[in-house]
Order: sequence, then structure tokens, then C-alpha cells
Amino acid sequence: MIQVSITAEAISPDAETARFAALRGAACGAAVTFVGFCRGVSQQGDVMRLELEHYPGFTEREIGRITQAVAERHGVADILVMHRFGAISPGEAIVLVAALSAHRAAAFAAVEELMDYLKTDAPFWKREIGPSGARWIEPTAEDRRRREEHSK
Amino acid sequence: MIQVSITAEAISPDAETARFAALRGAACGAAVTFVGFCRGVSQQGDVMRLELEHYPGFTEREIGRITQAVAERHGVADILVMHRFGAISPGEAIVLVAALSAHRAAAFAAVEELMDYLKTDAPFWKREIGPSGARWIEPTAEDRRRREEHSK
Amino acid sequence: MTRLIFLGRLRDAAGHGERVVTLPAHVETVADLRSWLAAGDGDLGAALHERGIHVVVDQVICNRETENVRDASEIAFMPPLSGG
Amino acid sequence: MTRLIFLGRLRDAAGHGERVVTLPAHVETVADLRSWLAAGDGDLGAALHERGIHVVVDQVICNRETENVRDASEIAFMPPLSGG
Repeated sequence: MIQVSITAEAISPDAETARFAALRGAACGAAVTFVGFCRGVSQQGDVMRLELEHYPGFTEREIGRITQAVAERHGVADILVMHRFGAISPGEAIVLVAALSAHRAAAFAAVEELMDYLKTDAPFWKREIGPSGARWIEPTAEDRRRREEHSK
Repeated sequence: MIQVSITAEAISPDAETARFAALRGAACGAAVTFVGFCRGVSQQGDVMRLELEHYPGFTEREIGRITQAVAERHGVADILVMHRFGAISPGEAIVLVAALSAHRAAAFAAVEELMDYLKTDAPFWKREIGPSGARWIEPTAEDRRRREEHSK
Repeated sequence: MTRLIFLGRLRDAAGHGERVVTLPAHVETVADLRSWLAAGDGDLGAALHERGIHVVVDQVICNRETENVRDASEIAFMPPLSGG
Repeated sequence: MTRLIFLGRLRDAAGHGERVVTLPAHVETVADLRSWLAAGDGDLGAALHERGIHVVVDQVICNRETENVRDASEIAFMPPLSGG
């Protein structure tokens, strides 16, 4: 089952992962989970909070479409994507991606590809708020490189 | 912190992941978790249980040594490895590997490399017990291929 | 009536996240819309003409400046995506 | 006194997982030990001589058949690893 949730609520990664993993059938041999946290420090210094803007409707649909495509490409039936928007404090989870699969290679590939997409091309606009003000963030060169590499 | 546990007790992946992730500092941006489950079916048919034998002392030390090397190679300070031995029923977790890191690429690489090692070269001897008896298992060609690829 | 949406840093440039307008008769295409908005607010106009600004018409990304906007109920301007 | 450990399918071949023995004086090396065990149990001897069987002397993998075993307190025979 594909589950995509774009939410302003705090994400509890362990509770969500447990709930999702409970769906698995007898043929499931592998669960891969990624959690991305808001960091308290960045290249610009201390981070007080992040503000993530999304485009309601459009963002959900784009992420759902990409998730479906990744699931089909890797033959992974069960993928969970949860992504915060709004104000996020250091230490809080921003994103959770989990995949259940018979074998581990497909689950790793699906989660990594989705994260590469989510970190670079998902419809979010992000501001980092630090002691000296707010700053819009765009994907890093490293994010772009990983994305190119995986889309080869 | 490197934590390695080779245990006959059932593993609760979510509780362990939550406990481990609570150790993370303000610079941690990524948590990657892998859980391997005992499958109820294999290429040989139905699986009633797995029996994993280890070599007490030797197995712990070998896995600890490899985990430390992977942590250093990828610059990942926090890695958790938990591995069952003894009798394991379908649906139960056999192995849990988690890594905490500033960025996701290192965490994914560390967990994948450890899983490739654990699935092929860790000191365990595994028997699959099915309706028609018991059978010793050795790593699959796919396991070996992945391991070669990652050790390049 | 058309809802215009300004996302990310375009919200800062516009001074608001969205507004509802009645398009004048001469605004027929995406290009016309950009010019009309630029005529009303030079700073916003400059921001909307930057490289990498995408236009989304009724939640579908628009790839042609000649796309008609007269029947659109919602048009969004998106700066380069930040990712999550 | 030396503890001999038979792991995985070698346990099946030996009929037990471990035994404590007093090595006779002529058993000095890993090769001698294999031959002595084979003399006592032909099936086990055949299994111990298969390709891919590793010998672990006091928890350290032994790479030479000439390694001395007289001071060892624990010697394990490992079939190819299954992985977890």
C-alpha cells in the first residue's frame, strides 16, 4: 500500500514505522526506514527553526505520483511517505520514508530514490531562521549530484 | 556510539530504534534503519522456523570489528547492530541495523554495507526448517554479487 | 475571478501569499499575465521574470508562455523548489 | 585439555557441538589434528577436509595448516558462513 501524508503535525517516526510495518505479509523480508531531522546547526550557523511552505493539493499530488512511480520501478508494494510543513524545531522529524519488500535491495533503492527526489525536487520552499534572520534554502550541489546519479 | 548485540531474545525494532535515536545530537540530520524479518516462504517453500547458530565470543567480536570499520570508513559515529541467534519464527525480526549521521548519504552507505556483510560473511550458520525437514543455508549468488559490488 | 498564488520567496516579493483578481480583457496568456503583474509592481515583475520561476495553471505545471489563462481559476508562481 | 567445537553442519557430522579432549603427543599442527580426527571418524574427517572449512584457534582464524595447536585451549571448525 502507498501511503502519502503531508502534514503540519509532529511526526512520531517509531509509532508510524510500527503501524506501517504491521501491514507486512509473510513474504516481507526487509524494512528500510529513513528519518530526516531538523538540524540545530547548518553551514550558516545556529538554526532556531525551519519553515517549510508547500502548495496545498499540488504538493501532495506530485509526491504521490513520484512515490507510485518509484514503487512500480522497484517492485516495492508498500511505501510510506510522511512530510511536515510549517514551522519545525531542531530535533524534530521533517520527513519519514519507509519501504517494505521481500528483499532488501529493492527497499533500499526505493527509499534512497524517494529521498533524493524529496530533498531536491519536491514542491516545498524552505526558510531557515537563525539568530541573524531568515534565509531561503535551495538544494545543495551534493543533493543535485545524488539525484542525477540515481536518475541515470 | 557503536552498539553491537548478538542475542537470543526477540528484538523490538521500534523500541530499539527509538532508544537509539534518542542519543542523537543537534548535528544529526539522518537516521537510516534496516530490519530483516524471517520470511514465511522461501525458494524451498514454506518456512516453519529458522535456526541460527553463532560462535559465542567470536561472532560478537567479528561483527563488532566490521561495524567499527564501517563507521570509520563512512564517518558515521552512531551505529546500532542487533542480531538474533537461536530459533526464529516467521514474522520475527532477525536483524536490526541503524545509523545516525549528519547527512543521509553516509548513513545509507553504512547500513547497506553492514547488511551486505551480515547477510554473507557474518559468522552464523543457518538452518531453515520446513514441512519436509531441515536444510543448511548458504548466501545466495545475489548476496555475493552485492557484497562484491560494495567492496569495490 | 482568478486566484493568484505566490510561493516561497515570491510571497516576499508580492507582499502576500495569494490574491483574487479579475483579469483584464487583454490578459490572455501566461506571458500577458506576467507583464500585467510587472506593470502593477516592478519588483514583483522582476522576480516573476527570473530564471527558474514555474507557473502552475489549475495545479498543472505550464510549459508554454502562450498557454491561455482566461479559464483558469488558480494560477501559482513557484520559485525553484527547495525540497524538503 | 583442548575444547573442540564443531559449528553448523559440522555439528551434524560430529554428532555433537563440542567435546573436550587430550591431544595425543603426535598432534602438533592443525593438519595433524584433522588427520587424528579423521582416523577416529571417517565421515567427520571427510567433512573437515572439505573446501571452505575454516579452523579457529583460540578465537583467531588460522590460515596455515602448520599452525601449532599444542597450547590452544579452544579449536573450532567452521563450515562456510551462512550470514544472518
